[in-house]
Amino acid sequence: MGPHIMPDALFIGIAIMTVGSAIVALESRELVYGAIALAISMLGIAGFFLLLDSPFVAMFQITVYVGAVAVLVIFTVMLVRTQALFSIKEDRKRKVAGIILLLVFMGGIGAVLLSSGLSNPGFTKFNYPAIEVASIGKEMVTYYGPVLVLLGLTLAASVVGALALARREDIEQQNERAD
Amino acid sequence: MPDLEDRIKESQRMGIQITKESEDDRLMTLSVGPQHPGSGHFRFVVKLDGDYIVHCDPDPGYVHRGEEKMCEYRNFIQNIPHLERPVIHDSTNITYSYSLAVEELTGIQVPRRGQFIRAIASELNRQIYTLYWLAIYGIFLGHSTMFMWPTGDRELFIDLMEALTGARVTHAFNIPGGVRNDIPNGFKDRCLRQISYYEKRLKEYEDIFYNNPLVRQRTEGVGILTKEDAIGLGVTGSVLRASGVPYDIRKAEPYDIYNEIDFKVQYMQTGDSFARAYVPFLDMRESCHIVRQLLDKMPESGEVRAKLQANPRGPPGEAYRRVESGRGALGYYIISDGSPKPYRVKISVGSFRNMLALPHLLVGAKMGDMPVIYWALNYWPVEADR
Amino acid sequence: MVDFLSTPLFLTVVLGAVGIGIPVIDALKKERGSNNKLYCAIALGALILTIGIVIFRVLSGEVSSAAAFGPGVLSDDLFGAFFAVALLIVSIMVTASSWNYMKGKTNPAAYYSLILLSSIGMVLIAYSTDLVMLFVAWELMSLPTYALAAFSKRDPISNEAAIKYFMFGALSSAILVFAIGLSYGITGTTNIGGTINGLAHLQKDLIPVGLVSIGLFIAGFGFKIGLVPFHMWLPDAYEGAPTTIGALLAAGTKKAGFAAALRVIILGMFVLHPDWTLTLGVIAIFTMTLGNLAALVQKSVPRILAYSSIAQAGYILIGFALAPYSNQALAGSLFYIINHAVMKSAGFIAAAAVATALASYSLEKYKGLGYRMPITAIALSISLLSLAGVPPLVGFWSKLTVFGAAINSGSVVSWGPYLAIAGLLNSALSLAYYVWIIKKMYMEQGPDMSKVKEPRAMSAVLIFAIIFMVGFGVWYSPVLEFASKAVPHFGSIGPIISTGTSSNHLSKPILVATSQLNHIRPISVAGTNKLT
Amino acid sequence: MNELIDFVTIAMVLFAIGIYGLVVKRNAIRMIFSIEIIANAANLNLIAFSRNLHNVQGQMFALFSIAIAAAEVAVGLGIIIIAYRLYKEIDVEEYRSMKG
Amino acid sequence: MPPKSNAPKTTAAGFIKAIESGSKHLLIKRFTLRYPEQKLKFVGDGYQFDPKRAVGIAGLRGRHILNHDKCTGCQLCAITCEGIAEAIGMVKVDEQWKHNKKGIMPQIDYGKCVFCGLCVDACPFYALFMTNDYELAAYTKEHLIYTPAQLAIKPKYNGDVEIKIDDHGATHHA
Amino acid sequence: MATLPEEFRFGNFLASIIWIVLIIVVILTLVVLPLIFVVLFYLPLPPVNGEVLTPYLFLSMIVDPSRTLPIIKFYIHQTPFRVIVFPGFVFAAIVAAATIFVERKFLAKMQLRVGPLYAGVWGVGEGILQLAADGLKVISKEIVVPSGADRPIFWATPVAYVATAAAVVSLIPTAPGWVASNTSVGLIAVFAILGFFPLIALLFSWASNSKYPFIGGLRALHQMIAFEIPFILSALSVVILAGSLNLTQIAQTQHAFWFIIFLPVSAFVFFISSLAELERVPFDLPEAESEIVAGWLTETSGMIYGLIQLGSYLKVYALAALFVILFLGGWHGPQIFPPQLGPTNAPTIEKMVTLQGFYNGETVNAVFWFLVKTVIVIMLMLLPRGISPRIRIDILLHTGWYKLIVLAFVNMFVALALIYAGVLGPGGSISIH
Repeated sequence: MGPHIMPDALFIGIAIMTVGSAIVALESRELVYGAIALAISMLGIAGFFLLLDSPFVAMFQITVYVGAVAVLVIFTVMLVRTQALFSIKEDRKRKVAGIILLLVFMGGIGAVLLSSGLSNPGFTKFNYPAIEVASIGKEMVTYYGPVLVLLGLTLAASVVGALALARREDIEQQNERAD
Repeated sequence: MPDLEDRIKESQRMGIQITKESEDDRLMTLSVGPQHPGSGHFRFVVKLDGDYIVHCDPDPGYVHRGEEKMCEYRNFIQNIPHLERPVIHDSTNITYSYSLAVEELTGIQVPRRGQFIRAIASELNRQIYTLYWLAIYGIFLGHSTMFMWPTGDRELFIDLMEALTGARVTHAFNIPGGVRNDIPNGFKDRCLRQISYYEKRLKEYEDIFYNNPLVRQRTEGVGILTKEDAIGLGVTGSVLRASGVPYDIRKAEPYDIYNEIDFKVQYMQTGDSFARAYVPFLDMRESCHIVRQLLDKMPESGEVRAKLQANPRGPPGEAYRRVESGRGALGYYIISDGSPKPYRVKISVGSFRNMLALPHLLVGAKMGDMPVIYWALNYWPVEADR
Repeated sequence: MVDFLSTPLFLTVVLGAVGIGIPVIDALKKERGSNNKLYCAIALGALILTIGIVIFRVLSGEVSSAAAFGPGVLSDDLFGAFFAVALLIVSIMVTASSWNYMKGKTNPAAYYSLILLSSIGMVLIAYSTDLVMLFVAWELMSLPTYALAAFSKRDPISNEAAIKYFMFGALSSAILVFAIGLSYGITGTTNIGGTINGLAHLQKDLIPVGLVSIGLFIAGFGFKIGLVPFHMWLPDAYEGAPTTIGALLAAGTKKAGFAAALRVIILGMFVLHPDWTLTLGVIAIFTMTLGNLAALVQKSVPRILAYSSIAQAGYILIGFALAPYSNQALAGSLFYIINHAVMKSAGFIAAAAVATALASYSLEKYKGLGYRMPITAIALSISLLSLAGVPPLVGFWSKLTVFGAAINSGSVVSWGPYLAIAGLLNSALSLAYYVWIIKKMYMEQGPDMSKVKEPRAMSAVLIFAIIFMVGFGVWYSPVLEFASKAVPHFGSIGPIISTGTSSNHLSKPILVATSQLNHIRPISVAGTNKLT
Repeated sequence: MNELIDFVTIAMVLFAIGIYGLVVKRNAIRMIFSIEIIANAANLNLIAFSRNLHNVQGQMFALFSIAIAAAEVAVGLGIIIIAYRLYKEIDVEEYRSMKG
Repeated sequence: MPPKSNAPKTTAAGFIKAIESGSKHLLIKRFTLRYPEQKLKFVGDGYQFDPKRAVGIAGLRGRHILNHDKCTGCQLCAITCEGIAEAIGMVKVDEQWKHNKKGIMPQIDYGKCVFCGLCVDACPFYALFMTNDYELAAYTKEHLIYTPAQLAIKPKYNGDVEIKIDDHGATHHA
Repeated sequence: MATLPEEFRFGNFLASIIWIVLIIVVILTLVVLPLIFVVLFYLPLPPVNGEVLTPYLFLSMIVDPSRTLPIIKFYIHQTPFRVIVFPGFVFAAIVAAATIFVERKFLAKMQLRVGPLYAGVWGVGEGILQLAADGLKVISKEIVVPSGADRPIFWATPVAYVATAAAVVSLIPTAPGWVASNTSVGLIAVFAILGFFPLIALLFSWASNSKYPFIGGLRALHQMIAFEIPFILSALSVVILAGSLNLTQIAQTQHAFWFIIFLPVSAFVFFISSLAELERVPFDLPEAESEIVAGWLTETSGMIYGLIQLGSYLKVYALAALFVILFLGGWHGPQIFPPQLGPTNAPTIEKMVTLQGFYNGETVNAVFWFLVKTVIVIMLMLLPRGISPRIRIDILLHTGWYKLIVLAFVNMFVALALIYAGVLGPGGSISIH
């Protein structure tokens, strides 16, 4: 009984956590709670990754999303300190339109996916052994070597860009004067 | 690019409100003290822009006790115990200049041995004060050993002063006409032994604190007070000497026995926080040297205190005398109307004068430098308030 | 594995090293903010070096003949080289014109570094043969431009533009990941050749998923290219961003989007069902019509140029829609792309020159510009006329190639000529607003008719653009030849497709395609037969 | 055991939620939340397929996509902070200095 | 151009020296006085004053001791204290002394006393001295008021620990 | 002095005691026993002497020592025990408590003080019970929540802090096979979990609704993020050498050579970065009392403070242990414990007394060496507190972003060179695998 129930129960639990907190992230009244909910949702995704036997990606997800993205978001939310955070200005019409769009998307793409061969039980082949961590590392430096270089450049670009945006000239000048 | 003002005007014409970031939105007002571990009984309001201090407003007055007014209701001798209260760590020096002023008013001559004992007590008390100051400076920099070591070594000097004066902190030792009592037996040996031990300790202080690269990193180049600014702001004591002005009252207008003593005025050139922290240390070293000389040159026996009448009084007149205290020039201006009680007493203290440099130095500094700059100013809040 | 001395990697290393080096130099320098010229010169040098290498390698015949779909993440092929040349020209023009534009502005180091890094991304998109590479290059192209769009920090309009641009850009890349996820799930690989192969051999019950994936691909790329209905952010972003960056966006990132789209969508759609490229044709018609109509009512020049670039995207898309049926059309599109890159950059840089000198984008300020800033006005006029398709400028030849191919394709696909007709009608429509601007510059008198000193570097760039537009208008054959050689001919994926088995609905167009591919020869366009 | 389609469905639901948020919300930070949710849905898809295919490419793609999402958020939040400094508002509806 | 510093230069080796200087003390005896178990030995028996020579005799200024057979009830100590702490009040004592006709003697409130010792200076009859006893804690304020009878009792203070300074540092020794 | 209430009757007293006993018995039978049964039903049960252990058998076996032994042995090897007791929380908490005591005494000695003195048995251990006294005090203190604080976050974050620290601890192996969670990506998991701390500090500081905590929280954030990168990079060079992310495996590869021999710079960078991650002197800026009162802990009181301190000392243990595993050869050391105790065929009671069922010489040896090394590393971590001042935030960030990252790369290249030159790694001339 144990091993058969457990993954399903875990799956449902994580699914509820992920989807629920994604909704909370968008709908919560306070933005900080929204940011926390987003982090929890990301943790849920990491949980899915663990269920799918990809611990490396799961840990990377946690490192990046909780360690960097959530921190950045919360940091921004805290810098943006005003009542602007607490006033939710929402167009009713747009909300209705959004919900309709949501349903259309879910219904449309969902119908396509569910009716397609993906839902065929024969399509699922989870009983293979999981991919080893070492093979990820090997691929990373061989086949994906150029991509890794490019990724490095991308991160450098984001650092340069974010620094250029975040730097405040007035402080800079004052600093120079003080020196 | 078309300039911003144009675009903003254009936007406003279209009915859109664009607010530029105002000063108040950006600045964070921090009230440092009087409930702050780094401030003492003193408050200064700083405004922060990011990590930089853009405004500083010192706000003393939390421990004002009206010392100057109290003096007018007590006679010259009775004033001694309460006049110590502003700086109990430096109580010998704060009563020293008072005694000098009263002696000038009443025309009392202090016996030679008395003058030596006074100077010894004064120098030992300078050590006590500076060690206390150094301990706080250490803990301000987050160096807990530098808090404990000076506090412990200060204990030795307190023991020494207690043997000499009978009290550990508030000595009430200098009185008009000399000192209260002669030195006890064996004091000289004990004092010399301790001084030589202490000089070894100073070497260790230098190793662990002053020559520690991290301390240098934090203090060097921080809060620079130029020579001109230092003179213009009227700072005194170690702060003045750190900015390259070799001015010491003991040398500039020697009182009592100091013109017979051979010592150098210690000063630094850079005027940064490190210099301000290092000058008191050099002073401590020089002070050891002075104590040795004093013990050497002191007459073997003799009076230590001039005989006074019960209520000493002088002719109407006024006197101003000052000494070099731990924080710089400490002067008393006393007007007498001929009665046993002073007509008016005005105290001029180093702390208050040094505090005036605080806003000057803090503006433009980083928040992390705040304690470094503040305490290097050799400021004692209670003395500034009196 | 890719040879480490191949063009794309070499280019990455050179531009990347300089792009990271400039901020490092800036960080090491004592005084900041006044090194605009130095950084500009370094960046220009790097760009010219790389474009030289690319052209040298093409001329020496070291690159494979056309778009290759090899097993690695990058392929050193002519298709990539073509886009590299086109996009690097844009980068050079933008960088050179920034010599004046960035004068006295803060953070020049970051500015040039971001342009260089973005150029790497743009170029590598065209070279990539793996979706992972494509995605990362896509992001390397986009991320710096988000920051660049917001570069004038005190300018609310720039910020608004940047926010809109960022939101849609980030959305497009998120959608792209989703699309790639689906296609990977059904084909089992992220290699583009493998993906196309997999799509060709898809199980019947997975075809809807493949369609969803392709649809998401169109949405993802469409946001960047500015196709209707994914265009709503585009005019704001192009207008609000600093004008030189507007040129980079309109002429650079957009073209890179086409390169990506070409690699993925066309082929993917084509192998799923050949007639579905009609969707692209419909989108093309909507895009050009809407772009032209909207441009008619605008008052600021960058905005007109932005809407015009939407319309031009429509023309280019005609060739893409017809790609499976006519190599000529695709070659025309590529030809159009390189020309449009130069024309649009020239237009934006001319606007930037006006903005630098007169501090306005408003059309009212353009009155009498022909007298006040002669070089700028001439360059702007020529680029506008070229965009409209007036002979003998480059715009004319590109339109001619595309529309001619569309009409020619009538024998293979019935709806081909209609696209050409729509394009012609739209060109006529667009002439209205192009000529209107020219009329303002030359015919009307403004309140102030004093001569204005023209920014020197920008003038130089504009003169280069004039030479390009006129020169290659007269002597267009080498560019057209290059373009037609660079067309990703279906032969390279031919074996993959031809090994395909029973899916009978694929057979006919493959035959058409391969039959055309077998004899790649210079495309003869209406009366001109110089290319032999 | 779970089926592949379960994971794909969850990813699809998250995708739809993200689209909904992007359409309805006008708070710039919440829009970034929506984009992140979409990106995560895509990553979930990739990993699920990767597990199904026993193929490392999906995991690699997910790794790259995660890393890039972080970089994207950094730049995006930088832009939002600048806009906030100018407008004192993080509602994109209020950013209306341009018409159109 | 900022003036050059005349402080000794320091390098990264300074850090190693600091570590050495700190860890050296792990081997040195600590000199904390464990107070209730150990008590310091003071110089002399407490502060005394010789009115004839008009000079004090060094000693700790602890709590007072009052010689009943010398106190004349002259109130000089109380008058002195008036301007300082107002800790001394003159109270009637039961016994009669021939040198103390009024039968009043000082009573000291140690809640107020600042231990300046000026009352001792003021006493011309060798009646009031100070002792080494400083452990005066009490539970109530009333307990801090010492009557003349209490002041007459010689306190027992048995501090025998002395600071010893040698090459290994300062330590406390019995 | 205890006083009795005025109408005290002995009968009432007895009756109340009987009532209490009755209630306890009722609760035991109605709630606790069923609960035990439910738990036992779900937990996998060990076969004892050939028969499957049912709950009834289990209860009957408790009285028979010869049968109890295998049951205890069985449960020691279960995950809950490992998470809660041995390599997990309780063990780490004991080490952390010992750390606090040692830190106090050690620092006091350096500063010529005595340190904790009275709480403890005189002559046996000066102040050894000080921590217990402090714990009692902290528990009994009132928890003050500032007005305007965000209560849910304010209450949740300290708990999350301890939970996160315990999660790090659960990944640390103390001996071969003795780890609560033996995952193949252990090292990355450690970094992933460490990434929670800045978030928690930031949230707590924000929830306090006070300026000083907020500044402290921002400082904590900056500092931890700045040092996370050199931290990870310096550990990566170990991964390059060991070829594995599994912590047990990393430790096992060092049976011949400790990695600190090849990677001294990495070890240095790792050590400095872990000091910064731990917010210890000289990187205690987030709690710099002279500048920002107590940093992000300003508004903590009572048990909230206690929890955060517990969490941070758990972190000290975890990072010191990580240092030992990565660089100091883990649990490898000379065998000083006998492999077996007593004769093997001793009677059951004697077996129990001599711990024969549990005793495993190699494990004991491993744990011993591991502890010794960890304690030494902890001591080194405590040392700067005595000799170094706090450094300033800009110097700190500069150190983190520029110097340490470069240093970390230096040794990474050394490691790569060693691998490529064939000195180390699989098939290298020095076999470390």
